[in-house]
Amino acid sequence: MKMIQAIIRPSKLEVLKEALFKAGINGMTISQVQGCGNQHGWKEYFRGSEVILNVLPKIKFEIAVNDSQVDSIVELITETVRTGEVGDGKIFVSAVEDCVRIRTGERGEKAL
Amino acid sequence: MKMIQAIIRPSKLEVLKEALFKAGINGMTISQVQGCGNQHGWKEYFRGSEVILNVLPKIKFEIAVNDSQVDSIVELITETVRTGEVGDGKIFVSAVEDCVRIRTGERGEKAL
Amino acid sequence: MKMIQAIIRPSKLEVLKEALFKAGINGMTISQVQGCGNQHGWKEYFRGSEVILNVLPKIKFEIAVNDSQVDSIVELITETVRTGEVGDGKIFVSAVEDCVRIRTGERGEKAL
Amino acid sequence: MIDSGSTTFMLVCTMLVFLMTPALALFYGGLSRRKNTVNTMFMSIAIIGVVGVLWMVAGQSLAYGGDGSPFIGGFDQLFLNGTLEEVLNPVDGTFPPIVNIAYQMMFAVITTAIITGALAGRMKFGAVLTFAGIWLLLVYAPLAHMVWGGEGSLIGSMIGALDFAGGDVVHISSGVTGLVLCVLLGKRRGFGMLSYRPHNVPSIVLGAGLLWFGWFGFNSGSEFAADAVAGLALLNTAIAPAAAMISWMAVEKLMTGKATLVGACTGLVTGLVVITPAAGFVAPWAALVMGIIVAPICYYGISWLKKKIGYDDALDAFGCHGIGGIVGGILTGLFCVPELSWNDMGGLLYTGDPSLLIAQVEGILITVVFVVVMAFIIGFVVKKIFGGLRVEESVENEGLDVSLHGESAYPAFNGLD
Amino acid sequence: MIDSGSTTFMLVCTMLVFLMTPALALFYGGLSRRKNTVNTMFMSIAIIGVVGVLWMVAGQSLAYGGDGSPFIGGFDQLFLNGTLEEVLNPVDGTFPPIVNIAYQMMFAVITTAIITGALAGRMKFGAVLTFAGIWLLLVYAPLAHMVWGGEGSLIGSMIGALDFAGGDVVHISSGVTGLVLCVLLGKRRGFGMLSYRPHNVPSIVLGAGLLWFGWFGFNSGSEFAADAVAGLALLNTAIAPAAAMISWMAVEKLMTGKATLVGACTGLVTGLVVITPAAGFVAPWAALVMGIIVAPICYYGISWLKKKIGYDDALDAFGCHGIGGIVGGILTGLFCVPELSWNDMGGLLYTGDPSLLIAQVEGILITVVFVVVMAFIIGFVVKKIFGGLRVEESVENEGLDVSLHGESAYPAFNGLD
Amino acid sequence: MIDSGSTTFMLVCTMLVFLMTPALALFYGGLSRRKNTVNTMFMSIAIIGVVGVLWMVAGQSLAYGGDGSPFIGGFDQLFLNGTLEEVLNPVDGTFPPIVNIAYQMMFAVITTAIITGALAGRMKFGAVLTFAGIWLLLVYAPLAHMVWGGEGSLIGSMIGALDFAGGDVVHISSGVTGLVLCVLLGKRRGFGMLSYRPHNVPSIVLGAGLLWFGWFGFNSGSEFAADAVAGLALLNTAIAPAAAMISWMAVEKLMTGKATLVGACTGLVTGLVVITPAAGFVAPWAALVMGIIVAPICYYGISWLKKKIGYDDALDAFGCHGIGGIVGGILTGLFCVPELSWNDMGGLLYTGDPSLLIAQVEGILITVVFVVVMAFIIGFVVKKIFGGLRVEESVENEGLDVSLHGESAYPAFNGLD
Ligand SMILES: Nc1ncnc2c1ncn2[C@@H]1O[C@H](COP(=O)(O)OP(=O)(O)O)[C@@H](O)[C@H]1O
Ligand SMILES: Nc1ncnc2c1ncn2[C@@H]1O[C@H](COP(=O)(O)OP(=O)(O)O)[C@@H](O)[C@H]1O
Ligand SMILES: Nc1ncnc2c1ncn2[C@@H]1O[C@H](COP(=O)(O)OP(=O)(O)O)[C@@H](O)[C@H]1O
Repeated sequence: MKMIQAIIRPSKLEVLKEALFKAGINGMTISQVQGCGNQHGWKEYFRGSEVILNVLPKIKFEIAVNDSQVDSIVELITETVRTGEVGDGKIFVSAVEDCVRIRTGERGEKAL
Repeated sequence: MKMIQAIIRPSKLEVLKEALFKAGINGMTISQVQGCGNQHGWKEYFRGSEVILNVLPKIKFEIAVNDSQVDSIVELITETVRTGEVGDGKIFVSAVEDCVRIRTGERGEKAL
Repeated sequence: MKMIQAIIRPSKLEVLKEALFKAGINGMTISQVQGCGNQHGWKEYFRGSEVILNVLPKIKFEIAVNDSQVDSIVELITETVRTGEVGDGKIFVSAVEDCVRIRTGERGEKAL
Repeated sequence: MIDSGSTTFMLVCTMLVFLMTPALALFYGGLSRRKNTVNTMFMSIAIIGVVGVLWMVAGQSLAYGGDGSPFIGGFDQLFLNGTLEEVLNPVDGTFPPIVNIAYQMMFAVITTAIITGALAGRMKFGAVLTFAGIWLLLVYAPLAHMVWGGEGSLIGSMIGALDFAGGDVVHISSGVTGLVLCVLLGKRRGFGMLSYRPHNVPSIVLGAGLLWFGWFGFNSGSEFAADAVAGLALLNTAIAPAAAMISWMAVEKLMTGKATLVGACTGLVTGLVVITPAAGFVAPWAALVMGIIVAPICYYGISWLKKKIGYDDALDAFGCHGIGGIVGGILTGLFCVPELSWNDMGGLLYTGDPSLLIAQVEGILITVVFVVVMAFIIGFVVKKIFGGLRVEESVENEGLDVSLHGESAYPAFNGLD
Repeated sequence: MIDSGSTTFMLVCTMLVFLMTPALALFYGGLSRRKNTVNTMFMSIAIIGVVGVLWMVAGQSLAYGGDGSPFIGGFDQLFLNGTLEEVLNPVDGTFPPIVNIAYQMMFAVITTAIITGALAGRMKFGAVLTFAGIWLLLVYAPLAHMVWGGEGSLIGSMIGALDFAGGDVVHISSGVTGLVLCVLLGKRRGFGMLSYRPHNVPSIVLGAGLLWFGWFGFNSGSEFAADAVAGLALLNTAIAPAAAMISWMAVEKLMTGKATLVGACTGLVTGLVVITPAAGFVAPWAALVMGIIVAPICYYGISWLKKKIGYDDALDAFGCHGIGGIVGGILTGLFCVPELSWNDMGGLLYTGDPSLLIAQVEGILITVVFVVVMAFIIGFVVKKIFGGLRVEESVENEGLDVSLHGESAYPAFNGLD
Repeated sequence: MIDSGSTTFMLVCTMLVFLMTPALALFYGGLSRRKNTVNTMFMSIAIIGVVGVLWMVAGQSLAYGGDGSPFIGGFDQLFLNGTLEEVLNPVDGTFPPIVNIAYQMMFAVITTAIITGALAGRMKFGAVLTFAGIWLLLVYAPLAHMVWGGEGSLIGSMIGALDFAGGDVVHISSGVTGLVLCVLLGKRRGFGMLSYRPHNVPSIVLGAGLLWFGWFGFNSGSEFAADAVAGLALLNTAIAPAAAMISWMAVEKLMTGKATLVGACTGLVTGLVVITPAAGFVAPWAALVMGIIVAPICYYGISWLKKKIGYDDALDAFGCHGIGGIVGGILTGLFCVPELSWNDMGGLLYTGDPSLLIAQVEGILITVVFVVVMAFIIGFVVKKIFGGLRVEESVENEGLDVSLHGESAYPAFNGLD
């Protein structure tokens, strides 16, 4: 099993969720985070004074999937949320050793 | 070392925390996340119109433990937060390669 | 690639961010979490009654880096945020198998 | 001599009506999505500025100046010309006329601000303010004249329709304008699919509470004297919303199984709207009945009609104010106590004579037609000026706060939306 | 003729007392846990609806109708029968009686709403509203009659106890009722173990600020005329809370090392409560003393007594209003300036004669006994009707907002609780 | 006999001015960083307590007691000595003098609270309150006497400077004191580097809305009678802030490309400040002009001068109140309608005679010099007492809320800051 962690733009939250549902993924965990990256922040003004914001709101999706699904899901995410502008985000993939469905106690891939 | 990640119902936060303290675990990191799973969301009404909520508030516990503790902790969590209803949550276990206690600089298992 | 996860004091957020920028790291993801550890919480008073808070606000940094950078970054973090008091926090290091830059589709280390 | 008691009353009522617009900003702000909170509140707040200034420049003159046209005032009081003289050489009367200028200004501000509830989340900010300014001068001011222009005015005098505190002038005009703009704007992207819900319920409660508080000044101040009728208007403005709140909660309980706090607040607002044209004309028991009646009608309008017809009245400016105002105007024709009427017509229920009811319906129809036509025209003109009324898709997705204003409502809080 | 100045005063004071209930919703809402915010606020807001309607239907009649029973009014003013006639045929007096109906309605609303502070986080919503409705008619209305029913009323006339703006009628009655319901309900699950803290301090500050603002109308309006005594009541309503706030902060600093903002707000509320029965009877210096005294007593009641006895008065309705009201009533017997008294008894300190003090204590005792007995009976009846007063354990765990109302207060914000 | 109409007016205006301080707490609280919200609000709230009590103890006497010194009142009214007698033996007049005591108390409270905007995020809490108490007695009370002490007072009578509702007494005094404390305190750590932004925009909007609402009582109440001039003051207090808001938005649009809601709120506050000394003296068109002028000047002061000179006026107490008050005082010398003047001097524009303008400038200069000197001295003394005005570095980093008060403003919400 792998954990796919995608950091995306907040405005892409709804579309990505829908796209994942359509692809048959209905387990995921979402949270709001702040990110820095190549997108170096923006300027706002507070009473005429410049304020540099170098952390921007981002959304993190965590999706645990079978090894076989990783590539297709990564591709799906990439295509769904890409705008081509700096700040589109990153996907990280890492290994998960075990998974438990609390309700039933099932373990491993069938618990996903 | 392993990282145990448990996604549970918000109403189980306090009990799980107490249970872990009792089991001698006093290092953990908690955050609020939004989850989708088999529990397909609920309906709310806003001025008479149905609103489908397909992400629900959940609590994420992250607990780094020694390899030997994994099974007992997973079991403890499962038992403490299970209600048997859809939406009880998931536990993910993955490997941690190193751990540092910032205060002392200690590394590895003794830093837990 | 490794993912460095550092749980630190909220008051160290700005300094650590600056320090990482200076060290040439400009990709990171930050979130607020609640932590329990050796620092056993503090007391507040609500209308004269003691309230024990055993989870405290902490900041989590997630920084994906090349294997070669791990030690220097861990050291940098440790030095920047250490106060020597209980509650300084923890760093966890784990493996990342793949990384994708969504904007370009690049994968692996060059996507960091 | 003036009456210092009534002068104080009108001074205080002016302040109370002022407060309704910041209250509306909180009400609408809480109802909006988090990413559009600043924009939603800003529309109301900026309208205090725009309308405040324009009312002084020309609005007051167009509404209450001139010499008795049925349709509109005149140009003799531009820049409040003559007002200072009146202050320096006080004449007799219940209270000094300058107080009424301020009072009328606050009415103009809140009326214009109500419209913005229909626009949340998608309209260009410059276009909103430009529309608001033109609308004030070309719709609100003439309509105020037609209804409250005294001797010779079209709706108030020739037709003889009654409007105690602004059913036609305030609620129908703003609600219907909101509807027209909804149609011109189109729906928010994702309307019906996405889960739009209010983002801050306490802000809604606070807004509704302050609105109600200010509305006491709005309705009882419309008696323009501190007397028993002002007391009646106040009492009715307590009873109708209380009844409408309970009525709305009962409907919700019946339809969805659960009474909600947002519903209760919506219900009380419909009760405030329905009693506005009637506040000083009806008995307390009629206020109770009006409150009970209005809530299910607005509920139906908001939950069913809106979906059916398919306009996106984001925060229900039309659903609450348009519909509620129409219901209130009609019921005034039924329940008006003849002795309290401003003319020789009384409510059908008391007199058995439908003249007032007919006048009320005529007044409403003229208002609706006038407002629809004018709002469409002004909407088109503003659309031309700004090359479209609507923001870019990306702006709408990202949220208007950050895109249009470079501000977030709560930058230090995490969350989704 | 009526006096338009005092009419205006009473109209405005009515609006101000109205505002206290939304203010209380914000105050209690901020003090509650996040997951119970909607429910906590909803109790106060819905009570505006329920009590508003019932006051018009029967409350006013039961409190102030009839012909002079010591205990209760009559049935002659049901549905405000006769009010319209009074509006149409004004009689002489300081202000039109209809204004007083509205003013008394607002008193009934806020009093009933105060009770809910004791119930936060565990009571069935229907049971709350049912209890509130019955309580209004069977406890509040009779008690208002006993104290303020004029000639022949039990507490106000026969015993001669003084209650300027509602120590007995408002604060002791609601606070004690809250205590009774606490006992009937039992503690919140996890009480004492979990870390209950307010979830939104600015909301508490806002609520306290608006409460204080409204309280000026509550206390000075109880003079029923715009005169020097109204001014005195206003000034005392500024001084006592200011002193109580400082006093509370000093106690906190002493006991825990840190003055808190929630503490300061709690302190000022106890100051408002203590001065309520005394506002127009005592000199400013006495207001200062009363404020200084009340804070430590309530602090002790809340922090020590509550734990000791073990009831779960969630937001301290009894701790602030019950205890503060009793202290205020007793101190009125000490500090009442004889010339300002409503009867021929003055404060012990001025007259050396303990009659007033004794009357005050008697008034309080009767109030407490009456309220305790009635609240238990009504509580039992409501419990029977609803099959228990309390929500299921799972509802309490998940939070009442989502479970009972299908709403979250801040759905777009992350956090724990 | 007193005039019950004007008595009501002053009673209500007193309540309105009271409300300004909780409003300011919300305004400043929203502008602060999240981790300092409790402390920022607490400074304003606690000042209601401290100043409320001290005003009663000595402030009123020092400001308005005594027998006609140019500089300060006397000691004859300590503890409001004599007030109760006035209540018991009413004399003729527009309204009972006790009402004015309460009104003046509210002025003293809000003035002192304004100062705290300059201190956000770094000053010891005890030092703030101690400074506030001493400042009230040694700066505010004498200054109020010099300007409003009547016959023989230095600024108001001898120099003949006009200050309708408190340009010198309220805004310049508090703004300049804020500036002095900024200099004594030094900058917040990380000032200029960190991204300070407001953490809660709706709270700012609410605060600004309630401030404006209260300010109507502040400015029109300063006529001390319910008459046409009170109406003029009210209208001007609507027009100037409306104009200043639009003006500020225009400047922002020009300079940064985007109008912000925080900017609009700041702009309207500068409009309120500028019209304060002039409210009952100038024509509505002049209010419009004053509003348009003040916003860019304050904008410049806040965005450029502050950076240039390098003081850290955290929430711009000096930038808004100090600068705006000076501009307002000077423009009064230009625009004052001679017939409305309190003395025989009128505005330069009407009379061609610069005497009033010169008197205004003199009044401002004396105020500034007096305040600067006194504020430095008191600041030094308080620094000595507390061993430094400033909190430890670690306290500042962690946030003053948790460190000084053991409270977080929103403990159940996640976020950064
Ligand atoms: N090395 C990293 N470690 C952790 N998170 C990262 C890293 N690099 C980027 N991110 C996250 O991804 C987000 C988008 O990255 P960014 O570099 O702006 O995107 P892009 O490469 O498309 O321009 C950042 O805001 C941050 O949250
Ligand atoms: N594949 C997944 N990847 C990440 N998180 C998941 C996944 N599946 C479930 N979750 C998380 O677990 C929570 C509970 O899952 P759910 O399927 O509703 O529980 P159950 O299986 O007990 O019915 C979800 O809300 C989500 O946050
Ligand atoms: N075993 C663990 N698993 C997950 N997070 C942990 C663990 N131990 C500590 N933490 C996190 O690190 C933070 C600091 O830990 P703490 O023990 O207080 O620091 P220190 O060891 O420096 O005294 C905690 O608040 C918690 O968020």
